[in-house]
Amino acid sequence: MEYIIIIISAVFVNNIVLAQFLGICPFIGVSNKIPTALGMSGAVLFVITLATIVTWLVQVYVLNPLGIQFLQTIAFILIIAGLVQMVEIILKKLSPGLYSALGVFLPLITTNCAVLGVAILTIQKDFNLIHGVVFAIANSLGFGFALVLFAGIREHIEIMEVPEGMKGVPIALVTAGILALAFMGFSGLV
Amino acid sequence: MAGKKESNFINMFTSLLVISFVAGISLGSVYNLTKAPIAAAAAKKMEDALRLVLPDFDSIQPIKLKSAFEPDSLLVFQGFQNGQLTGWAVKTWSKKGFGGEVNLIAGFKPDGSIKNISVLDHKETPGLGDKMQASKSDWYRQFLDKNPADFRLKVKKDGGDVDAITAATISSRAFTEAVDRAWQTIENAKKEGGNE
Amino acid sequence: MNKLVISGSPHIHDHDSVSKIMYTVVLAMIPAMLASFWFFGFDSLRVMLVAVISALLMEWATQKFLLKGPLTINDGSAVVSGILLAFNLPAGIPSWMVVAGAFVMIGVAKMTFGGLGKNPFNPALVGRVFMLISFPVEMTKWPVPRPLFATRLADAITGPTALGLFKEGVDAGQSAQTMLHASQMPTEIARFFGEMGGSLGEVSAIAILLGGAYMVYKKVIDWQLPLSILLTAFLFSGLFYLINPAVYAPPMFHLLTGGLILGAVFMATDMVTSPMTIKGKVVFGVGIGLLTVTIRLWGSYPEGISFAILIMNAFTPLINKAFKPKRFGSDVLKTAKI
Amino acid sequence: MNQIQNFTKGLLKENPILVQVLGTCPTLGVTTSAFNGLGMGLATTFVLTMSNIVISLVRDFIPDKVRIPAFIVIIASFVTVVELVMQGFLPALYEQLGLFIPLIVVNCIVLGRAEAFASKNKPFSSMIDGLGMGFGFALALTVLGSIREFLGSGAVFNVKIIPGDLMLVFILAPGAFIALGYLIAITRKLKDHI
Amino acid sequence: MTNLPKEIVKHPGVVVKTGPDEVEVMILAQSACAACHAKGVCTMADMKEKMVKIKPENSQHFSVGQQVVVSMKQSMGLKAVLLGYILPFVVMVFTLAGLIGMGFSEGKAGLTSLLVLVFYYVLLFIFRSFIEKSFEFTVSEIDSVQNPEPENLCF
Amino acid sequence: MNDILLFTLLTLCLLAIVLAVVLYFVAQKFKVIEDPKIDLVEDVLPKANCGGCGFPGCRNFAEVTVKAANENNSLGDLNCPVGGNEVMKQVASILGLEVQEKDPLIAVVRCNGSFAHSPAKVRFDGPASCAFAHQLFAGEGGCQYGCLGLGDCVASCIFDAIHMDATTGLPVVNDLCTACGACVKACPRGIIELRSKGKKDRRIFVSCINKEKGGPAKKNCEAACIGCSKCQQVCPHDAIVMANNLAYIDFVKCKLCRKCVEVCPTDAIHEINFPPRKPKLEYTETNTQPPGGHDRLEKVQPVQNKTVDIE
Amino acid sequence: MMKLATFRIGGVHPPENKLSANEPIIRLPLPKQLVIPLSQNLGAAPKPVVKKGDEVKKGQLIARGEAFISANLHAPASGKIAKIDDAVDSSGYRRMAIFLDVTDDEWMEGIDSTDELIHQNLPSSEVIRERIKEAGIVGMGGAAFPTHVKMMIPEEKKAEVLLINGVECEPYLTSDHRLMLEKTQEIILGIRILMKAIDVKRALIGVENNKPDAINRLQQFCNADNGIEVHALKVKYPQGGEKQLIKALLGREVPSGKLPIEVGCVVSNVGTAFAVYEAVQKNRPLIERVVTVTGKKLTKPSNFLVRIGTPMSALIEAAGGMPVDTGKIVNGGPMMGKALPTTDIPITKGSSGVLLVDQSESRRSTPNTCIRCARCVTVCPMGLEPYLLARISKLSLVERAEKERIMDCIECGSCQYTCPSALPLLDYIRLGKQRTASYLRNRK
Ligand SMILES: Cc1cc2nc3c(=O)[nH]c(=O)nc-3n(C[C@H](O)[C@H](O)[C@H](O)COP(=O)(O)O)c2cc1C
Ligand SMILES: Cc1cc2nc3c(=O)[nH]c(=O)nc-3n(C[C@H](O)[C@H](O)[C@H](O)COP(=O)(O)O)c2cc1C
Ligand SMILES: Cc1cc2nc3c(=O)[nH]c(=O)nc-3n(C[C@H](O)[C@H](O)[C@H](O)COP(=O)(O)O)c2cc1C
Ligand SMILES: Cc1cc2nc3c(=O)[nH]c(=O)nc-3n(C[C@H](O)[C@H](O)[C@H](O)CO)c2cc1C
Ligand code: SF4
Ligand code: SF4
Ligand code: SF4
Ligand code: SF4
Ligand code: FES
Repeated sequence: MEYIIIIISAVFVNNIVLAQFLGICPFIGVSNKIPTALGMSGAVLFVITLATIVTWLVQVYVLNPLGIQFLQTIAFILIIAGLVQMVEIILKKLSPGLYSALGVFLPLITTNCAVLGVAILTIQKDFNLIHGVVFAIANSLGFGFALVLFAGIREHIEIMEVPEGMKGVPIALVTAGILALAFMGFSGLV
Repeated sequence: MAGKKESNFINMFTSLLVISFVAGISLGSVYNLTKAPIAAAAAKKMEDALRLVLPDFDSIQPIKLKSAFEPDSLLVFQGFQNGQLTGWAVKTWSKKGFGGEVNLIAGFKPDGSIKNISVLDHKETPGLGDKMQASKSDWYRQFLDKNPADFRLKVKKDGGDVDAITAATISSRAFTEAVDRAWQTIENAKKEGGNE
Repeated sequence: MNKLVISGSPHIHDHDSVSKIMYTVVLAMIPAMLASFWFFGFDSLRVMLVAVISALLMEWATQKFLLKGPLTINDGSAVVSGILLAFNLPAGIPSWMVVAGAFVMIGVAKMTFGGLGKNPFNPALVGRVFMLISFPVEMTKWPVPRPLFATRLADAITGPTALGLFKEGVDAGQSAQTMLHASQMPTEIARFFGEMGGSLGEVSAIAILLGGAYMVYKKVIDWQLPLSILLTAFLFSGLFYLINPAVYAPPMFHLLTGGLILGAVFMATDMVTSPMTIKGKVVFGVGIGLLTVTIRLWGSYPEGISFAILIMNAFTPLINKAFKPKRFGSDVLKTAKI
Repeated sequence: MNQIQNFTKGLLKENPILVQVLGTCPTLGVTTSAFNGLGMGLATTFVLTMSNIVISLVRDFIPDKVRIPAFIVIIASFVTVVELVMQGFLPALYEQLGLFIPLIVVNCIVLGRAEAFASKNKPFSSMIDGLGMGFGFALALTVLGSIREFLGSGAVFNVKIIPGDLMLVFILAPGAFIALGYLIAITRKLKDHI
Repeated sequence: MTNLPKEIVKHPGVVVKTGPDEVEVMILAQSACAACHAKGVCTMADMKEKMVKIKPENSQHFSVGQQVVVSMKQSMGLKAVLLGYILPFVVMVFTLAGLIGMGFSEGKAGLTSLLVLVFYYVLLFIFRSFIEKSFEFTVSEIDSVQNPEPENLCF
Repeated sequence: MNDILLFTLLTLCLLAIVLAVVLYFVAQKFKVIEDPKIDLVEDVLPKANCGGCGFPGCRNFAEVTVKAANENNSLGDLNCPVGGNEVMKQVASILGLEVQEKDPLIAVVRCNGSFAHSPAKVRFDGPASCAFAHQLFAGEGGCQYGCLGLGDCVASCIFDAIHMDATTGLPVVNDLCTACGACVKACPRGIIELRSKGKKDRRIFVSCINKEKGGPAKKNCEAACIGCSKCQQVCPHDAIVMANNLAYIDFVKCKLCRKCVEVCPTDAIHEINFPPRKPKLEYTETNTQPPGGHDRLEKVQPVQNKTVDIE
Repeated sequence: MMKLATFRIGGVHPPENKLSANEPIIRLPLPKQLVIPLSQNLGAAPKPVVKKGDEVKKGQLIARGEAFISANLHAPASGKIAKIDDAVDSSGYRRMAIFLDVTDDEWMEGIDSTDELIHQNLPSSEVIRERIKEAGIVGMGGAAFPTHVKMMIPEEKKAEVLLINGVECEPYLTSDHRLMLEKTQEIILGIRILMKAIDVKRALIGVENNKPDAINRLQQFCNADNGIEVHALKVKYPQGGEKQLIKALLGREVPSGKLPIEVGCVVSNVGTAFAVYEAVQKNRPLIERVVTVTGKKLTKPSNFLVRIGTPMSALIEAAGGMPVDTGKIVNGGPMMGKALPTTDIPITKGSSGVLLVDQSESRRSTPNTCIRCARCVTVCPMGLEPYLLARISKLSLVERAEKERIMDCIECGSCQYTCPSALPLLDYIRLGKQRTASYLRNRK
């Protein structure tokens, strides 16, 4: 039940993008293709979860015992940067074909804000590891959900030709705003 | 650029090492410098809250009291002036808020009447539920100096004496419940104390 | 001799037009307008007028000064949006708030995207939800209905809506049965005819259904969409009622309160923001039904249809992609009769 | 490019938020009031300027490949400094800005300026650039904060201008998106006219 | 989305190297990013331009610097995401959950799940030739069918 | 030194080392170092991202030029039409190369079937798209080669260099034109040609591409080239070729002597930006400025002061 | 009456306006000069075999279709070839045409000029195909596809049934209707010939229920022996489209991008059947056809038997002259016909009607924006999404257009007819189809 609450909360009520303002850049910048959005969500799911596990371990087994919690920001960001890079190298080394397919299929996948944000929130909320992982997954799902919905609306908007002045980022933001407005309906679900 | 270092292993290794070394030293020092103010700020926040809700005191004694409603316990600060108990400050909560948990600290005089209440944190809607904060409205004033023994801690809709914030009955209800929890806890403790 | 016209085929047209469609909707809303006038008096007229006029004004102004495109305020869509916004407001709402809501409705939700036909979200609902969240106090003060000519108290007094009352009560620990028969609770009949607290247009189920039937007759809307919403809401809320009647309200109660019918008939059917195919519409409707009941039963808001429609509007492009019309040639019945 | 231009470009022409649309998360997250916006803006300016200076100083000693991690270490250090100082001396603001203070480290503007400017220019220019961009960022945040605070609660910098609340939505998430969307659209128009 | 698997994903790129039977193409980041001022840095750890090696039938046709379009089946992209991200994710999370469920300490479980992740990649390495076979790309010259359209009143 | 400082140092250095190792491998694997010249080149490009150079954007063009310079030591045919010689010179100097000057080009509309010359015989009712009209019918004036006047070329131009003239119904190019070629591609009738800008911006061209015989051509349009070859005969530089009842002036050979202009019986040959010749030509208001003036409008054809038939 | 068959998806009901339904077919007098465009058929234009100054006899070959998909042309009357030159076609473009100065109306030898019905001696299928080819017959249903090519069933396919298209779903047009009434037996014979040519035992004639007289008349000659059946169909446009007709009559759907033969059918128009009869049994080439001249303001809406090459103006004159407020002249019906820039355009093998639209009706209403009312989607008989196709055509997104199956559009115009926003949907879709087609060609 706790897990379900964490998930509903992160996907609908406190959606990472629409209510917590994390990972907005990829949200508004990235493609309008739905399969791509799905692919990105998958990648983000992995990266965020991996990052959360590693940073949680570092926080609990290194920073806390040593009393250097204040290094959280710097340590986390370095770890995340390293991890993402490492996954990349590993994939490239293991299977160039797979790596190339990802390159063709996905635009940039690192969503710094969201990865670091979730890692830090996991610590701030005092989650244990498993809760932290669920939290990370839930947030990635929330990200994916918003991304896929948005990809659909974006495609619609692109075909409908919005006024010149609103093209691009402004219209994306206004749409996100209305979407956030609609998502307020979920408040209180948990 | 002429002076640019080549990207070989040693160069990369050493330059990063040097940078982190310098960064480490500086950060450690800054941390050492700010440690005291940070601790002070945290302490001040607590003390400020206590000063607000407790009658004058010169020393504080934190105790844990069994909550009146749940098996958990609440953190209670006893204020003493010259060794004399001047009041209790109870860190209390309610989960019935509109947006989630409401945490507040409620101060009681020795006779059980409310001295003051300070909201620690809440997730209520700005402009509505957040009127429970002293900084946003005077709504909380209706509790001051009331003794819950004869001032029923329930919103009027539920048959109590508390006027709800306009259009924010839910928040008011949560606030009131939290205060009630604190008060009952103190009262129970008093009774048990009396029995002891 | 005058010049011959050259154009691509076809050379004839069935002469239906956007404005005809919109004015058909306006016509269909007349019963509900009359009902609201009957129950809420001149305040209802004021709210409707302010909403329509400010909607038209905003549309005119954006087109004139910002888009610099052709003026299309005659097409009637702003009138429809305006009336529907008014239908979603309590009678006592201050006029300036109506103006703000109408400006957001047209300015933000419609013209930002280029105007009629391009908005992904239902403008009236964006306006309504915007107001609900911006002015929660005023938006949740419901004047008690007071039929014209009926001898009742002179001054408007406010009371809760049936759903609000129920939710408050149940949240406060009352049983569902007590709440349903509470003195303030309108009776089933009153609910059907509209004698209860609520937004202008939502109170009278019969008036809305009448308009709906007219629109179906005029082929402006497809009946499948409203029906799928109502049916889903009925079944889903009914399920919970069967599980625990002490906490959950009966399905009929859900149907007749909180603007469910208004939303299903007039708002979800907005063609601009709903899916194109019948299958898509049914999926859309089912989604709205489920979300509405979910929000009502477990969310903070007593009423959920506005949010549900807006959320499903966001799904519309996806639904349109997933539920394409049946392509000719997709059923290859080589063995069909011969 | 003279230093004045170098400074002013960040204010409007290349404003990091309104034109380049970088760092949207903190922008939306902290601008519930003008004061918060300003606070965040100044904090970012500090990090931006300091890291620009330092990076510009050390740029020649860092091999290309470790450039980015080295920049990250430097930036993250300054962010941590800001964090610590704020926590110690401005605890109220620190609480308001919350998560977004550590997130300065991933703010595209900071790294972006480091990469695009500081790593190629002299320390003084880099400082000016950092200040310009930082002020541009702060300006945008303050403006957005003021708009939201005014529309939401009828006040600016906590000074009540209109009694009572106006449109609460602007303090909440939807209002943030919508207000920023229009602000960017307006800036584009303005930019064309100047 | 019935015809989803058949869809083709395309990505513009520039040939950077040609070999006897393969070409190396630099994939440019997608539109939004490509236009961005700070694209070089916004994702500090991710490379904005990726090199992909492709073995087309006619590698001689391509010259360095040529603009090409790399295309592949959309399903391949999804498959790549599956193999590259989703499966390792599942492996990692299940190990973690399983171990914690079995009563291991969080630290141990966490570390083990990371190790299992490594193991997964080793496995991937073992089967790489098999995997490799399922990814096929085509490289084609850029086609310029898009021509701009006039604005007008309707629509 | 206290513990905290020690731990801080240790942690950070450890992380840094790990990162250095990781990145070392990256450096090994991703051997492409972005040439810093790319940025420099990109900086001098106009950043119009118009595609005139044949590449999707300026950045791509920069990459390609740098690559070409590194590999072939020459820029070959690479050219940024928008920036013109100016920019290409800068690019070349960044790359340490020379470019030979190319004649700057400009778009030229080779049709003079204005409302007056080729009055509408029928009325088109449909989307304002030349591409569509072209597939539907010959054109309102009846000339199946002439301008349809619906402005596909105008819409295709991102430089605001081509506009419809309301009085003639024909597009007019102004000197914002960068010769990116978008309009050439956009016109379904192939009316627009990129021609040398000419000395002092002066150019002479046949403003007609009608391949019909004189009779029918003239029936549809007073200003059509009727294929009489007078111009070819009078041309001292052999610059004019006749094909399919149509004269074409080769701008490489043409020396701008203006002889052909005078002999053309239908005024189909246009001269632009020449000083006014005595009475033969009338100039409209916009054309009265001396050549080289700042008027953005091209000095167009002599427009007859007839009443214009616009519905 | 039992429920009438029709196609399932989409369709519209424009007002029928069959003004000339009761007008018998009248032979139009010969004009002085005939202008015979070379390109009258789908596919390659035939090559002229006569030259300026040649004397020709009515029915003599004047141009030979050499390409695989091409059709012969014959002199519609006797006379002298005035010139071979450009002539304005229905789009206003100039195309090659043979100009024939008419002197006489005498058939060439070897042609049966009587009206006698010839039942017997149906030749072998090879001979039939050869005669059809010689006679230059093309589909009279509008597409003008050379009929002999259609009769050549690919090896791996098998025709099971012949469908005869007597639907005439276009409003106003009545030429097929009149032909079915007046040349019933000839048509039935033509059908039998066609059946023999493609070796099928069964033929179905589909006629919309708004022509009960034609249905009755045809029924008289249909029986189990000849295997021909008449089916009355519910009135719905575009039932005459071959894919829709097959669906209506057989319940089969021709897959996207495939020909009717894929589902074992061959579809031919009643006029084609008539022409086939004349060619095979009487050796007459295709030199004339029935053309409906109609219009609400026209004094005498009529059905004329017209020689190929006769200018439209002659038909209009014969029907009472052009009404003063004519705003548009349409070659064909109002749904699929082509608007003409002048009336000096010759009748070709594919012209089925001339429609004069008055001014008030000829102007389109001003387009509004698409309100996504989905009417176009509902009425599209091919199950497409016209609003989307039009948008992506406008944006030139050819790949997307292909994916959305723009090439399936049969250009029936139902979408544009019904769009409440009066959007030029089909105009854009046509443009998109053209671009997509050229993209597909390039890709191959
Ligand atoms: C956007 C929005 C925010 C709200 N926030 C609160 C809140 O923070 N606290 C609260 O008690 N009620 C809040 N409400 C109102 C409740 O939904 C409900 O209407 C109210 O509590 C009704 O009770 P009352 O009018 O009897 O007080 C909010 C309503 C809206 C629309
Ligand atoms: C290249 C080509 C080959 C064709 N081959 C055949 C054929 O083998 N059998 C057939 O029945 N029709 C054939 N057709 C004719 C079409 O099916 C169709 O009848 C013709 O295009 C006219 O149809 P419409 O009048 O419905 O547009 C062919 C058409 C084309 C373009
Ligand atoms: C929308 C549409 C409507 C058509 N209507 C008719 C019609 O009413 N009568 C007809 O004979 N052919 C009609 N056709 C042409 C048929 O599709 C088909 O080409 C014809 O029946 C084949 O016979 P033919 O080759 O003998 O002409 C129509 C085609 C289309 C695309
Ligand atoms: C059946 C029907 C329902 C409509 N419902 C709404 C509605 O709920 N809200 C609204 O703003 N406009 C509504 N409109 C009007 C119009 O479609 C709307 O303004 C567009 O969404 C604006 O682009 C409706 C129109 C029709 C025909
Ligand atoms: S020049 Fe070509 S593209 Fe331009 S308006 Fe004329 S026909 Fe259209
Ligand atoms: S003189 Fe004029 S009409 Fe004659 S060929 Fe030359 S351009 Fe054409
Ligand atoms: S019928 Fe017209 S308005 Fe309706 S969806 Fe189709 S294109 Fe749009
Ligand atoms: S014209 Fe094409 S898209 Fe339109 S209804 Fe007919 S088949 Fe469908
Ligand atoms: S600021 Fe870019 S993702 Fe958050």
